[in-house]
Amino acid sequence: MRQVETGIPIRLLLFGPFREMAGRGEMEISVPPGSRVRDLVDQLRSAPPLDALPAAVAVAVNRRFAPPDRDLAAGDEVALVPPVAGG
Amino acid sequence: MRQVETGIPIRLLLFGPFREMAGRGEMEISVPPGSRVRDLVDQLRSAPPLDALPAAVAVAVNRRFAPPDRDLAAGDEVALVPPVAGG
Amino acid sequence: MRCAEIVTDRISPDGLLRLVEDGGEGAVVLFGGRVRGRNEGRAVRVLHYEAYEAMAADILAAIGAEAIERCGATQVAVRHRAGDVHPGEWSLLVAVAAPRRAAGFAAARYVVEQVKGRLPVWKREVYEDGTSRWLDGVDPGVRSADEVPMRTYDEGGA
Amino acid sequence: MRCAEIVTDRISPDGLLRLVEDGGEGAVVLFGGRVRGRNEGRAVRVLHYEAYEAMAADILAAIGAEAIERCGATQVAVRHRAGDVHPGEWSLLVAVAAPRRAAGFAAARYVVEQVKGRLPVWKREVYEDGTSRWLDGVDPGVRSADEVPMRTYDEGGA
Repeated sequence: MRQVETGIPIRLLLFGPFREMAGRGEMEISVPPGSRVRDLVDQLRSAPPLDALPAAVAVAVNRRFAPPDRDLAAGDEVALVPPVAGG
Repeated sequence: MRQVETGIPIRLLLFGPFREMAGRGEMEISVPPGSRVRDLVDQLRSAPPLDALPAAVAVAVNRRFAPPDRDLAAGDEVALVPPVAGG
Repeated sequence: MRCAEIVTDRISPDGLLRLVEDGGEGAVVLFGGRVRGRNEGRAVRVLHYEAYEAMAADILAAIGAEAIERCGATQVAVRHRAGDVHPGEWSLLVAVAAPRRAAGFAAARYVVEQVKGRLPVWKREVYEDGTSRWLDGVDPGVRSADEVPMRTYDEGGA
Repeated sequence: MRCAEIVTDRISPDGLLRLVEDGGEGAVVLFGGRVRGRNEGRAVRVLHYEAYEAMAADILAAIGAEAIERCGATQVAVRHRAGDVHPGEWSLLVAVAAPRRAAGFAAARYVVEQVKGRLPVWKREVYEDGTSRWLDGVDPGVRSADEVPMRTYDEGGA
Protein backbone atom coordinates (compact mmCIF):
# COMPACT_ATOMS: atom_id res chain seq x y z
CA MET A 1 0.00 0.00 0.00
CA ARG A 2 2.85 2.35 0.75
CA GLN A 3 3.98 2.20 -2.85
CA VAL A 4 0.58 3.29 -4.06
CA GLU A 5 0.44 6.14 -1.56
CA THR A 6 3.82 7.47 -2.68
CA GLY A 7 3.41 6.50 -6.35
CA ILE A 8 3.57 9.18 -9.01
CA PRO A 9 0.28 9.60 -10.89
CA ILE A 10 0.71 9.68 -14.67
CA ARG A 11 -1.80 10.22 -17.42
CA LEU A 12 -1.00 7.69 -20.15
CA LEU A 13 -2.22 8.27 -23.71
CA LEU A 14 -2.31 5.56 -26.35
CA PHE A 15 -2.79 6.00 -30.08
CA GLY A 16 -3.40 3.97 -33.20
CA PRO A 17 -2.23 0.37 -32.92
CA PHE A 18 -1.19 0.88 -29.28
CA ARG A 19 -4.65 2.17 -28.42
CA GLU A 20 -6.17 -0.94 -29.97
CA MET A 21 -3.67 -3.15 -28.11
CA ALA A 22 -4.68 -1.55 -24.80
CA GLY A 23 -8.37 -1.47 -25.59
CA ARG A 24 -8.55 2.19 -24.67
CA GLY A 25 -6.82 5.49 -25.44
CA GLU A 26 -6.23 6.82 -21.98
CA MET A 27 -5.21 5.34 -18.61
CA GLU A 28 -4.45 6.83 -15.23
CA ILE A 29 -1.49 4.92 -13.82
CA SER A 30 1.00 5.20 -11.01
CA VAL A 31 4.76 4.70 -11.18
CA PRO A 32 7.28 4.45 -8.32
CA PRO A 33 9.11 7.63 -7.31
CA GLY A 34 12.29 8.12 -9.33
CA SER A 35 10.83 6.42 -12.38
CA ARG A 36 12.08 7.42 -15.77
CA VAL A 37 10.48 6.96 -19.18
CA ARG A 38 12.22 3.61 -19.68
CA ASP A 39 10.95 2.35 -16.31
CA LEU A 40 7.40 3.18 -17.25
CA VAL A 41 7.74 1.41 -20.59
CA ASP A 42 9.23 -1.66 -18.85
CA GLN A 43 6.39 -1.63 -16.33
CA LEU A 44 3.77 -1.49 -19.10
CA ARG A 45 5.49 -4.21 -21.06
CA SER A 46 5.62 -6.51 -18.01
CA ALA A 47 1.94 -7.43 -18.10
CA PRO A 48 -1.11 -7.40 -20.37
CA PRO A 49 -2.60 -5.59 -22.17
CA LEU A 50 0.63 -3.88 -23.36
CA ASP A 51 3.04 -6.81 -23.02
CA ALA A 52 3.38 -6.86 -26.80
CA LEU A 53 4.79 -3.32 -27.01
CA PRO A 54 7.80 -3.24 -29.34
CA ALA A 55 11.28 -3.15 -27.78
CA ALA A 56 11.89 0.41 -28.94
CA VAL A 57 8.91 2.68 -28.52
CA ALA A 58 8.86 6.43 -28.95
CA VAL A 59 7.48 8.30 -25.97
CA ALA A 60 6.27 11.87 -25.62
CA VAL A 61 6.10 13.57 -22.25
CA ASN A 62 3.83 16.58 -22.12
CA ARG A 63 3.56 16.61 -25.91
CA ARG A 64 7.28 16.50 -26.68
CA PHE A 65 9.35 13.50 -27.61
CA ALA A 66 11.38 12.43 -24.59
CA PRO A 67 14.48 10.24 -24.17
CA PRO A 68 14.39 7.00 -22.08
CA ASP A 69 16.21 8.67 -19.17
CA ARG A 70 13.69 11.47 -18.78
CA ASP A 71 12.42 11.68 -15.19
CA LEU A 72 8.69 11.45 -14.71
CA ALA A 73 6.79 13.85 -12.49
CA ALA A 74 3.32 13.77 -11.00
CA GLY A 75 0.69 14.78 -13.52
CA ASP A 76 2.85 14.20 -16.58
CA GLU A 77 0.98 13.42 -19.79
CA VAL A 78 2.86 10.50 -21.25
CA ALA A 79 2.04 9.24 -24.72
CA LEU A 80 3.22 6.04 -26.37
CA VAL A 81 3.83 6.99 -30.00
CA PRO A 82 3.61 4.22 -32.59
CA PRO A 83 5.50 4.68 -35.84
CA VAL A 84 3.91 7.76 -37.40
CA ALA A 85 2.18 7.92 -40.77
CA GLY A 86 1.32 11.53 -41.50
CA GLY A 87 0.74 12.97 -44.95
CA MET B 1 25.18 40.16 -109.34
CA ARG B 2 25.75 36.43 -109.78
CA GLN B 3 26.08 35.92 -106.04
CA VAL B 4 22.75 37.53 -105.38
CA GLU B 5 21.08 35.43 -108.07
CA THR B 6 22.39 32.18 -106.58
CA GLY B 7 22.17 33.27 -102.93
CA ILE B 8 20.06 31.30 -100.50
CA PRO B 9 17.13 33.30 -99.16
CA ILE B 10 16.80 33.14 -95.40
CA ARG B 11 14.22 34.58 -93.05
CA LEU B 12 16.08 36.03 -90.10
CA LEU B 13 14.27 36.60 -86.79
CA LEU B 14 15.64 38.79 -84.02
CA PHE B 15 14.44 38.97 -80.44
CA GLY B 16 14.91 41.05 -77.32
CA PRO B 17 18.24 42.86 -77.19
CA PHE B 18 19.19 41.60 -80.66
CA ARG B 19 15.96 42.96 -82.10
CA GLU B 20 16.74 46.33 -80.58
CA MET B 21 20.29 46.16 -81.90
CA ALA B 22 19.02 45.51 -85.43
CA GLY B 23 16.17 47.99 -85.18
CA ARG B 24 13.71 45.37 -86.35
CA GLY B 25 12.59 41.85 -85.56
CA GLU B 26 12.63 40.31 -89.00
CA MET B 27 14.87 40.52 -92.06
CA GLU B 28 14.94 38.74 -95.39
CA ILE B 29 18.58 38.07 -96.20
CA SER B 30 20.61 36.05 -98.64
CA VAL B 31 23.61 33.85 -97.90
CA PRO B 32 26.04 32.19 -100.35
CA PRO B 33 25.33 28.57 -101.28
CA GLY B 34 26.98 26.14 -98.86
CA SER B 35 26.64 28.54 -95.94
CA ARG B 36 26.35 27.11 -92.48
CA VAL B 37 25.00 28.70 -89.32
CA ARG B 38 28.44 29.99 -88.35
CA ASP B 39 28.89 31.62 -91.77
CA LEU B 40 25.62 33.46 -91.41
CA VAL B 41 26.57 34.72 -87.97
CA ASP B 42 29.99 35.85 -89.25
CA GLN B 43 28.30 37.63 -92.15
CA LEU B 44 25.90 39.44 -89.83
CA ARG B 45 28.68 40.39 -87.46
CA SER B 46 30.82 41.82 -90.27
CA ALA B 47 28.76 44.99 -90.67
CA PRO B 48 26.20 47.18 -88.88
CA PRO B 49 23.65 46.92 -87.44
CA LEU B 50 24.62 43.55 -85.94
CA ASP B 51 28.38 44.05 -85.72
CA ALA B 52 28.08 44.04 -81.91
CA LEU B 53 26.68 40.49 -81.75
CA PRO B 54 28.44 38.51 -79.04
CA ALA B 55 31.09 35.99 -80.06
CA ALA B 56 28.96 33.03 -79.06
CA VAL B 57 25.35 33.39 -80.07
CA ALA B 58 22.70 30.70 -79.88
CA VAL B 59 20.88 30.11 -83.15
CA ALA B 60 17.65 28.30 -83.91
CA VAL B 61 16.88 26.99 -87.38
CA ASN B 62 13.21 26.32 -88.02
CA ARG B 63 12.43 26.67 -84.32
CA ARG B 64 15.04 24.27 -83.01
CA PHE B 65 18.43 25.11 -81.60
CA ALA B 66 21.08 24.37 -84.21
CA PRO B 67 24.87 23.83 -84.04
CA PRO B 68 27.31 26.14 -85.88
CA ASP B 69 27.93 23.57 -88.60
CA ARG B 70 24.29 23.19 -89.53
CA ASP B 71 23.79 23.74 -93.28
CA LEU B 72 21.35 26.43 -94.29
CA ALA B 73 18.68 25.85 -96.91
CA ALA B 74 16.46 28.19 -98.89
CA GLY B 75 13.51 29.36 -96.84
CA ASP B 76 14.99 28.47 -93.46
CA GLU B 77 13.68 30.47 -90.55
CA VAL B 78 16.80 31.41 -88.63
CA ALA B 79 16.53 33.07 -85.22
CA LEU B 80 19.29 34.69 -83.23
CA VAL B 81 18.55 33.76 -79.63
CA PRO B 82 19.88 36.08 -76.91
CA PRO B 83 20.44 34.60 -73.46
CA VAL B 84 16.97 33.49 -72.37
CA ALA B 85 15.13 34.75 -69.31
CA GLY B 86 11.94 32.73 -68.92
CA GLY B 87 10.07 32.27 -65.67
CA MET C 1 3.80 31.21 -40.37
CA ARG C 2 0.34 31.75 -41.67
CA CYS C 3 -1.35 28.56 -40.56
CA ALA C 4 -0.53 25.17 -39.03
CA GLU C 5 -3.68 23.21 -38.40
CA ILE C 6 -5.04 19.73 -37.87
CA VAL C 7 -8.60 19.88 -39.16
CA THR C 8 -11.50 17.52 -39.66
CA ASP C 9 -13.16 19.54 -42.42
CA ARG C 10 -12.18 19.29 -46.05
CA ILE C 11 -9.19 21.38 -47.12
CA SER C 12 -8.48 23.04 -50.47
CA PRO C 13 -5.39 24.33 -52.29
CA ASP C 14 -7.08 27.68 -53.01
CA GLY C 15 -7.53 28.44 -49.37
CA LEU C 16 -3.94 27.69 -48.51
CA LEU C 17 -2.48 29.53 -51.50
CA ARG C 18 -4.36 32.68 -50.56
CA LEU C 19 -2.71 32.60 -47.13
CA VAL C 20 0.80 32.82 -48.53
CA GLU C 21 0.18 34.86 -51.68
CA ASP C 22 -0.31 38.26 -50.23
CA GLY C 23 3.32 38.96 -49.36
CA GLY C 24 4.18 39.52 -53.01
CA GLU C 25 7.06 37.04 -52.97
CA GLY C 26 8.48 35.84 -56.27
CA ALA C 27 7.99 32.12 -55.76
CA VAL C 28 5.12 30.06 -54.39
CA VAL C 29 5.20 26.28 -54.07
CA LEU C 30 2.24 24.14 -53.13
CA PHE C 31 2.23 20.47 -52.26
CA GLY C 32 -0.95 18.47 -52.03
CA GLY C 33 -1.22 14.88 -50.88
CA ARG C 34 -4.40 13.00 -51.60
CA VAL C 35 -6.00 9.75 -50.64
CA ARG C 36 -5.88 7.37 -53.55
CA GLY C 37 -8.75 5.14 -54.52
CA ARG C 38 -6.48 2.14 -54.80
CA ASN C 39 -3.50 1.12 -52.70
CA GLU C 40 -1.42 -1.97 -53.42
CA GLY C 41 -4.14 -3.29 -55.66
CA ARG C 42 -7.00 -2.91 -53.18
CA ALA C 43 -10.00 -0.60 -53.52
CA VAL C 44 -9.94 1.95 -50.70
CA ARG C 45 -13.21 3.16 -49.21
CA VAL C 46 -11.78 5.62 -46.71
CA LEU C 47 -8.57 6.47 -44.88
CA HIS C 48 -9.11 7.12 -41.20
CA TYR C 49 -6.57 9.51 -39.67
CA GLU C 50 -6.03 9.36 -35.95
CA ALA C 51 -3.98 12.20 -34.46
CA TYR C 52 -2.50 13.15 -31.11
CA GLU C 53 -4.03 16.47 -31.91
CA ALA C 54 -2.47 18.78 -29.32
CA MET C 55 1.03 17.49 -29.96
CA ALA C 56 0.51 17.35 -33.71
CA ALA C 57 -0.53 21.00 -33.78
CA ASP C 58 2.61 21.98 -31.86
CA ILE C 59 4.84 19.95 -34.16
CA LEU C 60 3.17 21.28 -37.29
CA ALA C 61 3.83 24.83 -36.10
CA ALA C 62 7.44 23.94 -35.27
CA ILE C 63 7.96 22.40 -38.71
CA GLY C 64 6.64 25.51 -40.39
CA ALA C 65 8.92 27.75 -38.34
CA GLU C 66 11.89 25.54 -39.18
CA ALA C 67 11.10 25.73 -42.89
CA ILE C 68 11.24 29.50 -42.66
CA GLU C 69 14.43 29.56 -40.62
CA ARG C 70 16.35 26.79 -42.38
CA CYS C 71 15.15 26.96 -45.96
CA GLY C 72 14.60 30.68 -46.40
CA ALA C 73 10.86 30.61 -46.97
CA THR C 74 8.94 33.72 -46.01
CA GLN C 75 5.48 32.26 -45.44
CA VAL C 76 4.37 28.74 -44.66
CA ALA C 77 0.83 27.45 -44.38
CA VAL C 78 0.08 23.80 -43.68
CA ARG C 79 -3.10 21.87 -43.01
CA HIS C 80 -3.45 18.18 -42.20
CA ARG C 81 -6.71 16.30 -42.06
CA ALA C 82 -7.87 14.19 -39.15
CA GLY C 83 -10.77 11.75 -39.13
CA ASP C 84 -12.22 10.10 -42.23
CA VAL C 85 -10.72 11.16 -45.54
CA HIS C 86 -12.16 9.73 -48.73
CA PRO C 87 -10.35 8.94 -51.98
CA GLY C 88 -9.74 12.10 -53.98
CA GLU C 89 -9.77 14.34 -50.91
CA TRP C 90 -6.64 16.18 -49.81
CA SER C 91 -5.08 14.82 -46.63
CA LEU C 92 -2.12 17.23 -46.50
CA LEU C 93 -1.64 20.65 -48.06
CA VAL C 94 1.51 22.73 -47.77
CA ALA C 95 1.93 26.19 -49.29
CA VAL C 96 5.06 28.27 -49.05
CA ALA C 97 6.14 31.63 -50.39
CA ALA C 98 9.79 32.51 -50.83
CA PRO C 99 11.87 35.14 -52.58
CA ARG C 100 13.46 32.48 -54.82
CA ARG C 101 12.35 29.21 -56.30
CA ALA C 102 15.06 27.09 -54.68
CA ALA C 103 14.04 28.24 -51.22
CA GLY C 104 10.40 27.65 -52.06
CA PHE C 105 10.97 24.10 -53.28
CA ALA C 106 13.29 23.29 -50.37
CA ALA C 107 10.84 24.63 -47.79
CA ALA C 108 7.83 22.81 -49.23
CA ARG C 109 9.79 19.58 -49.41
CA TYR C 110 11.10 20.06 -45.90
CA VAL C 111 7.61 20.45 -44.48
CA VAL C 112 6.31 17.39 -46.30
CA GLU C 113 9.22 15.18 -45.21
CA GLN C 114 9.02 16.35 -41.61
CA VAL C 115 5.26 15.78 -41.51
CA LYS C 116 5.80 12.23 -42.72
CA GLY C 117 8.68 11.69 -40.29
CA ARG C 118 7.50 13.12 -37.00
CA LEU C 119 3.86 14.22 -36.97
CA PRO C 120 1.99 12.04 -34.44
CA VAL C 121 -0.66 10.87 -36.86
CA TRP C 122 -1.68 7.33 -37.79
CA LYS C 123 -3.83 6.06 -40.59
CA ARG C 124 -6.08 3.09 -40.90
CA GLU C 125 -7.01 2.15 -44.42
CA VAL C 126 -10.53 0.81 -44.82
CA TYR C 127 -11.20 -1.22 -47.96
CA GLU C 128 -14.32 -1.70 -50.01
CA ASP C 129 -14.60 -5.27 -48.72
CA GLY C 130 -14.95 -3.95 -45.16
CA THR C 131 -11.53 -5.02 -43.91
CA SER C 132 -9.01 -2.48 -42.66
CA ARG C 133 -5.44 -2.16 -41.43
CA TRP C 134 -3.05 0.35 -39.94
CA LEU C 135 -0.60 1.53 -42.59
CA ASP C 136 3.08 1.14 -41.83
CA GLY C 137 4.63 4.16 -40.19
CA VAL C 138 8.03 5.64 -39.55
CA ASP C 139 9.69 5.51 -36.16
CA PRO C 140 9.84 9.13 -34.99
CA GLY C 141 12.73 8.12 -32.72
CA VAL C 142 13.20 8.84 -29.08
CA ARG C 143 14.72 12.24 -28.75
CA SER C 144 15.46 14.87 -26.18
CA ALA C 145 12.77 17.44 -25.90
CA ASP C 146 14.76 20.10 -27.69
CA GLU C 147 16.25 18.04 -30.41
CA VAL C 148 14.64 18.57 -33.73
CA PRO C 149 15.16 15.58 -35.95
CA MET C 150 16.66 16.32 -39.32
CA ARG C 151 15.90 13.97 -42.13
CA THR C 152 17.66 13.92 -45.41
CA TYR C 153 15.88 12.97 -48.55
CA ASP C 154 16.85 11.95 -51.98
CA GLU C 155 15.45 14.30 -54.56
CA GLY C 156 15.26 11.55 -57.13
CA GLY C 157 13.98 8.76 -54.91
CA ALA C 158 10.49 7.57 -54.20
CA MET D 1 0.55 16.55 -70.82
CA ARG D 2 -2.51 18.59 -70.07
CA CYS D 3 -1.40 22.01 -71.23
CA ALA D 4 1.71 23.84 -72.45
CA GLU D 5 0.88 27.40 -73.42
CA ILE D 6 2.34 30.83 -73.92
CA VAL D 7 -0.52 33.21 -73.17
CA THR D 8 -1.06 36.94 -72.95
CA ASP D 9 -4.04 36.73 -70.57
CA ARG D 10 -3.67 36.45 -66.82
CA ILE D 11 -3.10 32.96 -65.47
CA SER D 12 -4.20 31.44 -62.16
CA PRO D 13 -3.12 28.50 -59.98
CA ASP D 14 -6.70 27.23 -59.70
CA GLY D 15 -7.02 26.80 -63.41
CA LEU D 16 -3.81 24.85 -63.70
CA LEU D 17 -4.43 22.67 -60.65
CA ARG D 18 -7.77 21.61 -62.02
CA LEU D 19 -6.06 20.35 -65.16
CA VAL D 20 -3.87 17.87 -63.30
CA GLU D 21 -6.14 16.98 -60.37
CA ASP D 22 -8.62 14.74 -62.07
CA GLY D 23 -6.36 11.73 -62.44
CA GLY D 24 -6.62 10.94 -58.73
CA GLU D 25 -2.86 10.78 -58.23
CA GLY D 26 -1.53 10.90 -54.71
CA ALA D 27 0.75 13.92 -55.08
CA VAL D 28 0.27 17.30 -56.72
CA VAL D 29 2.95 19.98 -56.82
CA LEU D 30 2.39 23.52 -58.05
CA PHE D 31 5.01 26.16 -58.71
CA GLY D 32 4.10 29.77 -59.27
CA GLY D 33 6.52 32.51 -60.24
CA ARG D 34 5.38 36.10 -59.86
CA VAL D 35 6.58 39.51 -60.85
CA ARG D 36 7.86 41.32 -57.80
CA GLY D 37 7.15 44.96 -57.13
CA ARG D 38 10.80 45.64 -56.33
CA ASN D 39 13.93 44.24 -57.92
CA GLU D 40 17.40 45.13 -56.72
CA GLY D 41 16.00 48.06 -54.80
CA ARG D 42 14.06 49.59 -57.69
CA ALA D 43 10.29 49.95 -57.94
CA VAL D 44 9.03 47.90 -60.87
CA ARG D 45 6.07 49.15 -62.91
CA VAL D 46 5.79 46.24 -65.32
CA LEU D 47 7.78 43.35 -66.70
CA HIS D 48 7.49 43.03 -70.45
CA TYR D 49 7.91 39.48 -71.74
CA GLU D 50 8.95 39.02 -75.33
CA ALA D 51 8.74 35.47 -76.69
CA TYR D 52 9.64 33.60 -79.84
CA GLU D 53 6.17 32.23 -79.49
CA ALA D 54 6.10 29.36 -81.94
CA MET D 55 9.41 27.97 -80.75
CA ALA D 56 8.58 28.59 -77.10
CA ALA D 57 5.33 26.64 -77.39
CA ASP D 58 7.22 23.69 -78.92
CA ILE D 59 9.84 23.78 -76.19
CA LEU D 60 7.28 24.09 -73.42
CA ALA D 61 5.52 20.99 -74.71
CA ALA D 62 8.83 19.14 -74.96
CA ILE D 63 9.77 20.11 -71.40
CA GLY D 64 6.45 18.82 -70.10
CA ALA D 65 6.86 15.53 -71.93
CA GLU D 66 10.38 15.17 -70.56
CA ALA D 67 9.15 15.76 -67.00
CA ILE D 68 6.72 12.88 -67.44
CA GLU D 69 9.28 10.58 -69.00
CA ARG D 70 12.26 11.39 -66.83
CA CYS D 71 10.78 12.27 -63.46
CA GLY D 72 7.81 9.95 -63.32
CA ALA D 73 5.08 12.58 -63.28
CA THR D 74 1.73 11.54 -64.68
CA GLN D 75 0.31 14.92 -65.65
CA VAL D 76 2.01 18.22 -66.40
CA ALA D 77 0.38 21.57 -67.09
CA VAL D 78 2.43 24.69 -67.69
CA ARG D 79 1.54 28.23 -68.70
CA HIS D 80 3.91 31.13 -69.32
CA ARG D 81 2.85 34.71 -69.82
CA ALA D 82 3.86 36.90 -72.73
CA GLY D 83 3.45 40.66 -73.00
CA ASP D 84 3.08 43.03 -70.07
CA VAL D 85 2.95 41.38 -66.65
CA HIS D 86 2.42 43.59 -63.61
CA PRO D 87 3.78 43.12 -60.09
CA GLY D 88 1.80 40.49 -58.21
CA GLU D 89 0.72 38.70 -61.39
CA TRP D 90 1.88 35.18 -62.14
CA SER D 91 4.38 34.92 -64.97
CA LEU D 92 4.90 31.15 -64.83
CA LEU D 93 2.70 28.41 -63.43
CA VAL D 94 3.60 24.74 -63.38
CA ALA D 95 1.34 22.01 -62.00
CA VAL D 96 2.20 18.33 -61.93
CA ALA D 97 0.51 15.22 -60.63
CA ALA D 98 2.48 12.12 -59.71
CA PRO D 99 1.95 8.87 -57.84
CA ARG D 100 4.55 9.88 -55.25
CA ARG D 101 5.78 13.11 -53.74
CA ALA D 102 9.41 12.72 -54.84
CA ALA D 103 8.37 12.38 -58.47
CA GLY D 104 6.04 15.35 -58.13
CA PHE D 105 8.68 17.63 -56.67
CA ALA D 106 11.31 16.45 -59.15
CA ALA D 107 9.01 17.01 -62.12
CA ALA D 108 7.88 20.47 -61.03
CA ARG D 109 11.45 21.52 -60.38
CA TYR D 110 12.57 20.07 -63.70
CA VAL D 111 10.00 22.07 -65.62
CA VAL D 112 10.89 25.31 -63.83
CA GLU D 113 14.63 24.87 -64.36
CA GLN D 114 14.21 23.97 -68.02
CA VAL D 115 11.90 26.93 -68.61
CA LYS D 116 14.53 29.21 -67.14
CA GLY D 117 17.32 27.54 -69.08
CA ARG D 118 15.97 27.11 -72.60
CA LEU D 119 12.61 28.79 -73.20
CA PRO D 120 13.12 31.52 -75.83
CA VAL D 121 11.66 34.31 -73.75
CA TRP D 122 13.19 37.65 -72.78
CA LYS D 123 12.10 40.19 -70.23
CA ARG D 124 12.45 43.91 -70.08
CA GLU D 125 11.91 45.42 -66.66
CA VAL D 126 10.22 48.82 -66.70
CA TYR D 127 10.68 50.93 -63.59
CA GLU D 128 8.44 53.48 -61.97
CA ASP D 129 10.85 56.23 -63.06
CA GLY D 130 10.22 55.31 -66.69
CA THR D 131 13.60 53.71 -67.38
CA SER D 132 13.87 50.08 -68.41
CA ARG D 133 16.40 47.36 -69.13
CA TRP D 134 16.64 43.80 -70.39
CA LEU D 135 17.21 41.42 -67.52
CA ASP D 136 20.23 39.16 -67.71
CA GLY D 137 19.53 35.81 -69.27
CA VAL D 138 21.07 32.38 -69.53
CA ASP D 139 22.85 31.17 -72.63
CA PRO D 140 20.66 28.36 -73.99
CA GLY D 141 23.75 27.01 -75.72
CA VAL D 142 24.14 25.95 -79.30
CA ARG D 143 22.95 22.42 -79.64
CA SER D 144 22.11 19.87 -82.24
CA ALA D 145 18.46 19.79 -83.10
CA ASP D 146 17.82 16.57 -81.22
CA GLU D 147 19.89 17.20 -78.19
CA VAL D 148 17.88 18.04 -75.13
CA PRO D 149 19.97 19.98 -72.68
CA MET D 150 20.06 18.61 -69.18
CA ARG D 151 20.73 21.01 -66.38
CA THR D 152 21.55 20.02 -62.90
CA TYR D 153 20.51 22.14 -60.01
CA ASP D 154 21.39 22.44 -56.39
CA GLU D 155 18.38 21.90 -54.20
CA GLY D 156 19.78 24.19 -51.56
CA GLY D 157 21.05 26.96 -53.84
CA ALA D 158 19.48 30.18 -55.01
